[in-house]
Amino acid sequence: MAYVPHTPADVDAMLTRIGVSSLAELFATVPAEVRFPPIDLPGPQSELETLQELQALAERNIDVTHTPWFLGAGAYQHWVPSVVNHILLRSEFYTAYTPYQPEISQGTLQAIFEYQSLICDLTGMEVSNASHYDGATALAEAVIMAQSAARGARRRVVMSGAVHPEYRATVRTYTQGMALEIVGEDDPQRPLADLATLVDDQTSCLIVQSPDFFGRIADLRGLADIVHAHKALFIVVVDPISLGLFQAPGALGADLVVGEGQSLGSALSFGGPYLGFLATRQELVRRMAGRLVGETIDTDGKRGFVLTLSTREQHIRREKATSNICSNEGLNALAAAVYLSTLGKSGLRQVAELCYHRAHYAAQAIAALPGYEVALTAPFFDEFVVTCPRPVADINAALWHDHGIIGGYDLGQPFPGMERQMLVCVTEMNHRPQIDRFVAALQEVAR
Amino acid sequence: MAYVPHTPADVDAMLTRIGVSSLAELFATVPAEVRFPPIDLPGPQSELETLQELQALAERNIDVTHTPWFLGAGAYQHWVPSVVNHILLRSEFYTAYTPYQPEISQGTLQAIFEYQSLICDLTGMEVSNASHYDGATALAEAVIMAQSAARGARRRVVMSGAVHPEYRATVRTYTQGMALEIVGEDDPQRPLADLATLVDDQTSCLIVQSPDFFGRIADLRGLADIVHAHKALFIVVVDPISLGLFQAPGALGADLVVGEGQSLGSALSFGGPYLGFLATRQELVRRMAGRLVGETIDTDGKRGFVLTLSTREQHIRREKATSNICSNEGLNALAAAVYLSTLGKSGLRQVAELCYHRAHYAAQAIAALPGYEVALTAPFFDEFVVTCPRPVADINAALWHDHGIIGGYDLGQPFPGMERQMLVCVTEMNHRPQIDRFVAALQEVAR
Amino acid sequence: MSEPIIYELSAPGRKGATLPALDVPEAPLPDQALLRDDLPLPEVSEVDVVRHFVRLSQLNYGVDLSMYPLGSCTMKYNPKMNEDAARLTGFSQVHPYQPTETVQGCLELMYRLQEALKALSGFSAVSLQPAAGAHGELTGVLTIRAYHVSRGDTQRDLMLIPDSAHGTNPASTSMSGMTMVELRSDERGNVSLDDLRAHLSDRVAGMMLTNPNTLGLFDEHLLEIARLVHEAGGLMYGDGANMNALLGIAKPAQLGFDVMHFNLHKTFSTPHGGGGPGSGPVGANPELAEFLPGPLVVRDEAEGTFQLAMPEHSIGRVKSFYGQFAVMVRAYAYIRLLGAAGLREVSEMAVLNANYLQSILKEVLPLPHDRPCMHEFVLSGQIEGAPDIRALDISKRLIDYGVHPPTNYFPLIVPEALMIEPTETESKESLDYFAQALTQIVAEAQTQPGLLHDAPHTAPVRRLDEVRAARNLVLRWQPTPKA
Amino acid sequence: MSEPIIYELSAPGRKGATLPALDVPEAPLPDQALLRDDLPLPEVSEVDVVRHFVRLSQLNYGVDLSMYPLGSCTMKYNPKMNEDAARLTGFSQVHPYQPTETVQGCLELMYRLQEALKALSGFSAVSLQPAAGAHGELTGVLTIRAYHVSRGDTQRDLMLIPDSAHGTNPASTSMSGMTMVELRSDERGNVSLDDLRAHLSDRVAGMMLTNPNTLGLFDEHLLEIARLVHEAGGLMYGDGANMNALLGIAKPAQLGFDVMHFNLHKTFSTPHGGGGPGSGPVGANPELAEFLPGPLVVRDEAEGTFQLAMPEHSIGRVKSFYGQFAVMVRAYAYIRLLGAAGLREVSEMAVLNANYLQSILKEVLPLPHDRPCMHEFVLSGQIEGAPDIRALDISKRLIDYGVHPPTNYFPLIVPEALMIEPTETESKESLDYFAQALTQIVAEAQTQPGLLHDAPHTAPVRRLDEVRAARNLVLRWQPTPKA
Ligand SMILES: Cc1ncc(COP(=O)(O)O)c(C=O)c1O
Ligand SMILES: Cc1ncc(COP(=O)(O)O)c(C=O)c1O
Repeated sequence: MAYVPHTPADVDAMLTRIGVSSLAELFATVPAEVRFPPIDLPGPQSELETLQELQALAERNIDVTHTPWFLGAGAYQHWVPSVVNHILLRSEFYTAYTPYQPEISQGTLQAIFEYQSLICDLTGMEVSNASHYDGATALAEAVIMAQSAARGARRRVVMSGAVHPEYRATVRTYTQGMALEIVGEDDPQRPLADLATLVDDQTSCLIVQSPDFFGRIADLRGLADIVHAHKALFIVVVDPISLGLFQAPGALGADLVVGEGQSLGSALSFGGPYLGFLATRQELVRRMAGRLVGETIDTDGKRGFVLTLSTREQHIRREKATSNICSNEGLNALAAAVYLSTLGKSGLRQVAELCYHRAHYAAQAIAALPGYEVALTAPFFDEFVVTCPRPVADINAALWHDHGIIGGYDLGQPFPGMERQMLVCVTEMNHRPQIDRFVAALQEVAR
Repeated sequence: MAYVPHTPADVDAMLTRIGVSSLAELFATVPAEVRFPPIDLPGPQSELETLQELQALAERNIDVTHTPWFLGAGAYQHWVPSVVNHILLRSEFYTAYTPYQPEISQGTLQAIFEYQSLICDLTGMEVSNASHYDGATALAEAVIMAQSAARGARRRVVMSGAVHPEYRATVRTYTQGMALEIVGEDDPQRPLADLATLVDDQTSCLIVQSPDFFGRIADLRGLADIVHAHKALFIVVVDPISLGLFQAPGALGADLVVGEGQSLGSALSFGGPYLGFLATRQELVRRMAGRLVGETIDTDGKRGFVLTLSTREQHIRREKATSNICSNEGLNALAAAVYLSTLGKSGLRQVAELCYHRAHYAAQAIAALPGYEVALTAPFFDEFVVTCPRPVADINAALWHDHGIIGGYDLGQPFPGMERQMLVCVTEMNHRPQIDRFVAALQEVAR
Repeated sequence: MSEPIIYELSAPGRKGATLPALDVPEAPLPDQALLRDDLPLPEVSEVDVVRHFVRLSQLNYGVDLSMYPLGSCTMKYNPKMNEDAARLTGFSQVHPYQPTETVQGCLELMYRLQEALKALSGFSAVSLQPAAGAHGELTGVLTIRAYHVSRGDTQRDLMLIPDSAHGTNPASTSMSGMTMVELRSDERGNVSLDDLRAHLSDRVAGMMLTNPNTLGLFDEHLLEIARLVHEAGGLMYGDGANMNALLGIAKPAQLGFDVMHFNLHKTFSTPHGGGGPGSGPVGANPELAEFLPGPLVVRDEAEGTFQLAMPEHSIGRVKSFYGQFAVMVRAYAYIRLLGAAGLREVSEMAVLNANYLQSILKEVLPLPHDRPCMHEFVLSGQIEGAPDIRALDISKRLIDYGVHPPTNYFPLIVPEALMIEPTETESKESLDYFAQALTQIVAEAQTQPGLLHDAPHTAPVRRLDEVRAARNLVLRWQPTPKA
Repeated sequence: MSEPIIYELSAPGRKGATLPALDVPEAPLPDQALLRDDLPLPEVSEVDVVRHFVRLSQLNYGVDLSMYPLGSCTMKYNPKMNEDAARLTGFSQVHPYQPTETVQGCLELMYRLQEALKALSGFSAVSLQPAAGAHGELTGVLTIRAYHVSRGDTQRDLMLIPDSAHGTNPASTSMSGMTMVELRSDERGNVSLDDLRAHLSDRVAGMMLTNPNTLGLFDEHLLEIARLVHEAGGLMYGDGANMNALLGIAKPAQLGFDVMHFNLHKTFSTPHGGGGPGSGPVGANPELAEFLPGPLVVRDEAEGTFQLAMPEHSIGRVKSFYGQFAVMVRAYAYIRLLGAAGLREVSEMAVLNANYLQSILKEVLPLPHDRPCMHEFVLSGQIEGAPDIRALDISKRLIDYGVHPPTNYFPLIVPEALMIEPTETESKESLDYFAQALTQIVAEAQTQPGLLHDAPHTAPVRRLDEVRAARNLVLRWQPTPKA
């Protein structure tokens, strides 16, 4: 059988050594009435057949590389340099466990230390942990951290309705047993200054997103002061690619910066595995969820890295741990480290600029189409909302069936009433001819 | 610029150290009249654009994984286990040079030592070298070895016309300055016993192929005795996959066994890079072309491997070297070592059996079609000749355009007069439904 | 030579990537205050990046190098085929919000995986959304909570958890807003039935049980435990971390569990990635199915298509999108290749390997619970005649023998625990080597304890100072201020 | 721990692969005498294979680990993108005998590569068929021979080759049936014009010249040499191994060469693979083009399609099919990404790096030809005050410093040659480290020569006994006979 190295002679010798006469005897403690049940699964098949079957399934999907694409909304098509996958294929990395034995895990540990450093520099924060499952769970954990910082005494959470709907849903799921009052979500168009007025002395945190779910760059100036006046924490959700161009939230007084790191070298992969990042200020480090890698020295005085502050974690603190998170997204964090190292200072800025200028080019062209409207007043990064002459569902169906184009995100899905609003995403992967083709197609499908 | 790490400051500092004031000054010895010519090539472009351009080119080809396929004739579609490519992607292997510094090349050296061992076991020979460019050049080098064994005193080479036409052509190209007389090729159908009568005391070698170019398993018994009676060498060209089932030429008295090792884990890749293997008897080792890895010990007595007998090679022997070959097909030899290790004793036999039985199933079904003929009398492995009711060129065009099937090899190409003969190849990659579809399609395109 | 930090390789103006030229007019940038002035990322070339991370990789130990008997982690071989499958363009380059008609392949794969996990576990529904084991636990506990709440049973706020449990169980319970009650284990390594009975009440929401438990033992009273908890109105949560012992051996649903998480990154061979990504699907019985997080994949029998759907009373989503899809691809490939027979053989050989090793090693080190184990077992690293030697010293010395150490100090109920899980992909030769190494180390401990205290001797670094790391926190690289 | 031979891991009945079941009736097998009874291959599991070869890989040194200044080999960084490009299904899963209408993408790529090589070299035709540099030499020499024969100039059987030439040049000449005449180099490292003149005659078929030559020097009389050879009726063959110095700097055809091979595995960044595959396309001027081996790719301008065609008086094919296609894909990707400007920068930086290093190291070790070099230079490993130290000792000691040694004992005209080619992908920091290491080693040689004699100290094995390997030939693994 595949993947099992035992020869019949091995099995015999081993059974003899154990002192049993059959494999079945090893399972004597399993209640006889439920032992060895029939399993309704097909029989074994070869690697060749299995891979062919998977290939056939894969080819029943339409993939981004063969289709013009204007879909974002929390998962983005960005260029991933070839080096990233080559490093991910180093099996010393991907076949290792969490680095519990640091002396033989310096590769993982140093890479995560570098990841933490890169995330700090990108967000302008002081500390980053080793990752979360994704942006949504990173936000949920940030909210729990804020609860903990308030020693559980504050029950109000003020959250902008322009935070990604699935992130908001995840926060609600995570905190459903915590008796919180989450306010501010009702109107996604509410100005932030307005939202901030909801912050009071019962509030543990204010959560805003920039660029927000509708692509708008939020002006965060002044918000931190309001939040801090109430001794609450200021949580900002960001798109890491936008930070190639836009101000780091750390410079604007954020206490916690979280986001989805998929754009930093992880494939789209139909939604996962992605990478949640979470960065904060030094003084909150002991309340932080997740793993942390710290620098130290070995007995020869040589620099080395270890998992540290594990006293926060569930192995030691059990029910008092800052979080239950154990396995996280180590390999995606490695991808992000390789990605950010390869792109570097100038490369990330270039990517952000390409996104910015191409998105603005597209927005302007679409705004000029009869029947379509684009709000060009608020600053945006690589996504913007287009008001369409027909329901987005119809437009998208026509774009796909008649033009082979995958259109933008239908805002009517999460926001009843916005059925004619399309969230269009343009990145460095959409070159001008593709944008022109999209604009022309939009015109054609206008009715 | 890509791949060049120099910053402007680096360049300045380096020029200063060298004592020149500009990069151009470094090229003062290049005659001014031809220095810095314009190069008619497009400008630089990004990795993303380059890969997209290549992807677009690649997609203008029809590939084997998406089409039923019955083409062999010297390059074969066989299953390559996933492990092979994963090992080939280990960059310590593929970014190394020829292992001139054995202490830091034990990976390559031991792998090649294992490759040599595996080829010996497969062919039944005593010594294998580290590889040749491909099967054709391995044969050419074998012929030159036979010349050398005869100390240049014998000018006749007897070569079966059923040896792959491109191998025969390559032998002629290689030896065009050597004033040889190559005989026996005229009639590819000539029985081997007949062919052997051409061997005389002026003959350096007899060359036969099994399975031959037409797929027939040759009965080699008795040939070695005839050849050796004339003190000539017996050279056999083989398909390594067939050796999972069929007798090793070493057991039948061959002096040199050569062949194309592409089937052993190398991709089809439109014809290259492939893997020439060459194995011989111990007493001929000093006349052997190519690299050899040998076992030794280090100063601590630990086992290790080195390139050996380099006194045969051009670095030392220069114009008296056994061959000019320097870079060979190291990575393909590594692929073969991984392939043969993974398949192993039972796996290679299973592959050979699948080929054999499926090819015979196909042959029988085609033989039963009106208008088609298959010679089912001579034993064959995974290829056989089908006589078609129409020219193969027409049949193949119809198969492709009307049925999306790539048919067999048109024997009329190398053999004028055989325009209605198709060489059909069936391997473990062609499952029964695919064969049935092919047979049905053949019936339809019969006229 | 130790490897520099990537920032230490940086030089102003060096570039590692080439990007397309701007092909549209430049749009005006917004208010300068919204823009950043400095982006302090490293500046390195592509070759710097590759060499740096290749060299780092060589400082790591993985399953691809040798045996990795890290108890509770099921560090089996990760088939290479699965890596190829997950990287197929049709899987890797697909957006989660594409029209469902354009992602039928993804949805069908998820559906088939749901069905396969149901077939193996006996549960009636599976949600693939949770991202790891602990995430599955939180999901399961919230599901149990939602069930009780839906029935108005709102006073149920206690979760029973044995003292042998993994730390994530209590932590997940806390996150759900419930309170945990710790149950003692008995001397045979089972849950103490007396202690269980003593804690049952109408405040009990359920019990979290790992079976086989973290001692590698199948609880001898499992059916009885489930009966008692159910009688008290509680539900049974299964921590499926140890499912590698049970494939084709027993279905958790038939063992009394109501809801359980799977670890695709353990049982189903997906690589652990040096700390994730994992995947922790949750299965549930018919009463709990409607509370699972979604969306799940359902099949429209009439159309033969696959769609996403939210369970009726779902606790909500536990993350964005649908779960760790690329991990699911790998797990499905593994299940499909092995089939029912192959999966049963996996568990048989895993259990055979553990018992074989236990039979040898119990003569070398104390085995606190001396009875046939399942897929793993726990020794105590207390060596007669070597009082100063701790489990950690033994582990570090194993590194010098070229094998990865077992799990240390877990479960907490065994002093100086050495938790050994060989997995089925190790050969007899590999087990014999490990047993021999451990035997030799025990001898060394008695005669040359310094060898152990100073271990490892052959690793890329010597023993690292973890206390210093925690006291003097350095969690990121920073430029050394210019003097 | 040294790594066992794969056979030593074998156990009867162990399997590493799964294959499809037979789905057709079994056909009768032929005569037993045609079949083999035993197939003595190893029997190992998939995990055995992976671990074995991963561990072996870690015993190797490659460009991806650090600097590899192996002179004459142009061990530059191999871009990862190229590996991905070569593995695209549409390139890797294509059969050479498919109908040309189904392989237009492959043919167009080859065509574009032919054109690019022509643009860079000034030649009028390029054959992509040769598989490596030496293969290109044989091709070129046979082409020259065919040219003379076609003109009835059959007495031309001598090939002039400088004493600095690579060993493949004389060996290729012999294989072509011609005889080589060795020419001396002068004290500036040029071909001695006097010696050249002395050997010119109507028996001269041509001259094989490497330029820049293997000392890394551009011959100061190159145009004069070509003129003299041409006047004598001979042709100029260029060994293009050192083309990395000339991209955008000079076109070989304009330097007087009539035919030349390129090394895609040197100049154009395709990985050397631990000993191949390489690729050695040959370019030729208009008079020689018709003799090139084929098929070449031609463009049907009317149809816009690409076809294969044999040159009119081709010497024939030099291998099966069309050359090392997957290597061509990598080289084309490299050329396309860099473009004309990028390629020129490659040569500029390669030459800058070599001169920079030479300027430092000539103060450390003797530089026999002290003038500005091109992409490489040759030191003599003779250290004052350390008479017992040989170039090899210096090289082995470099291993302890973590860098790959230079080429040793080539070219033959420099005693104790250390031939250093940094390539353009090394940074200044990397060169400075190398220079520092070599400086330190020279100091060690004078004070602690034993350190060098016993080197390497940190490699996976100590210095290996090459004499023993050649005397006591063990070229394959064989089972140790059972006692
Ligand atoms: C018994 C047990 N439960 C839960 C977990 C947590 O699983 P994960 O790391 O996937 O979150 C582990 C992980 O080691 C475990 O061993
Ligand atoms: C100058 C020179 N010529 C020819 C060759 C032979 O090239 P190949 O190894 O590609 O056959 C080499 C290889 O190192 C070389 O350096």
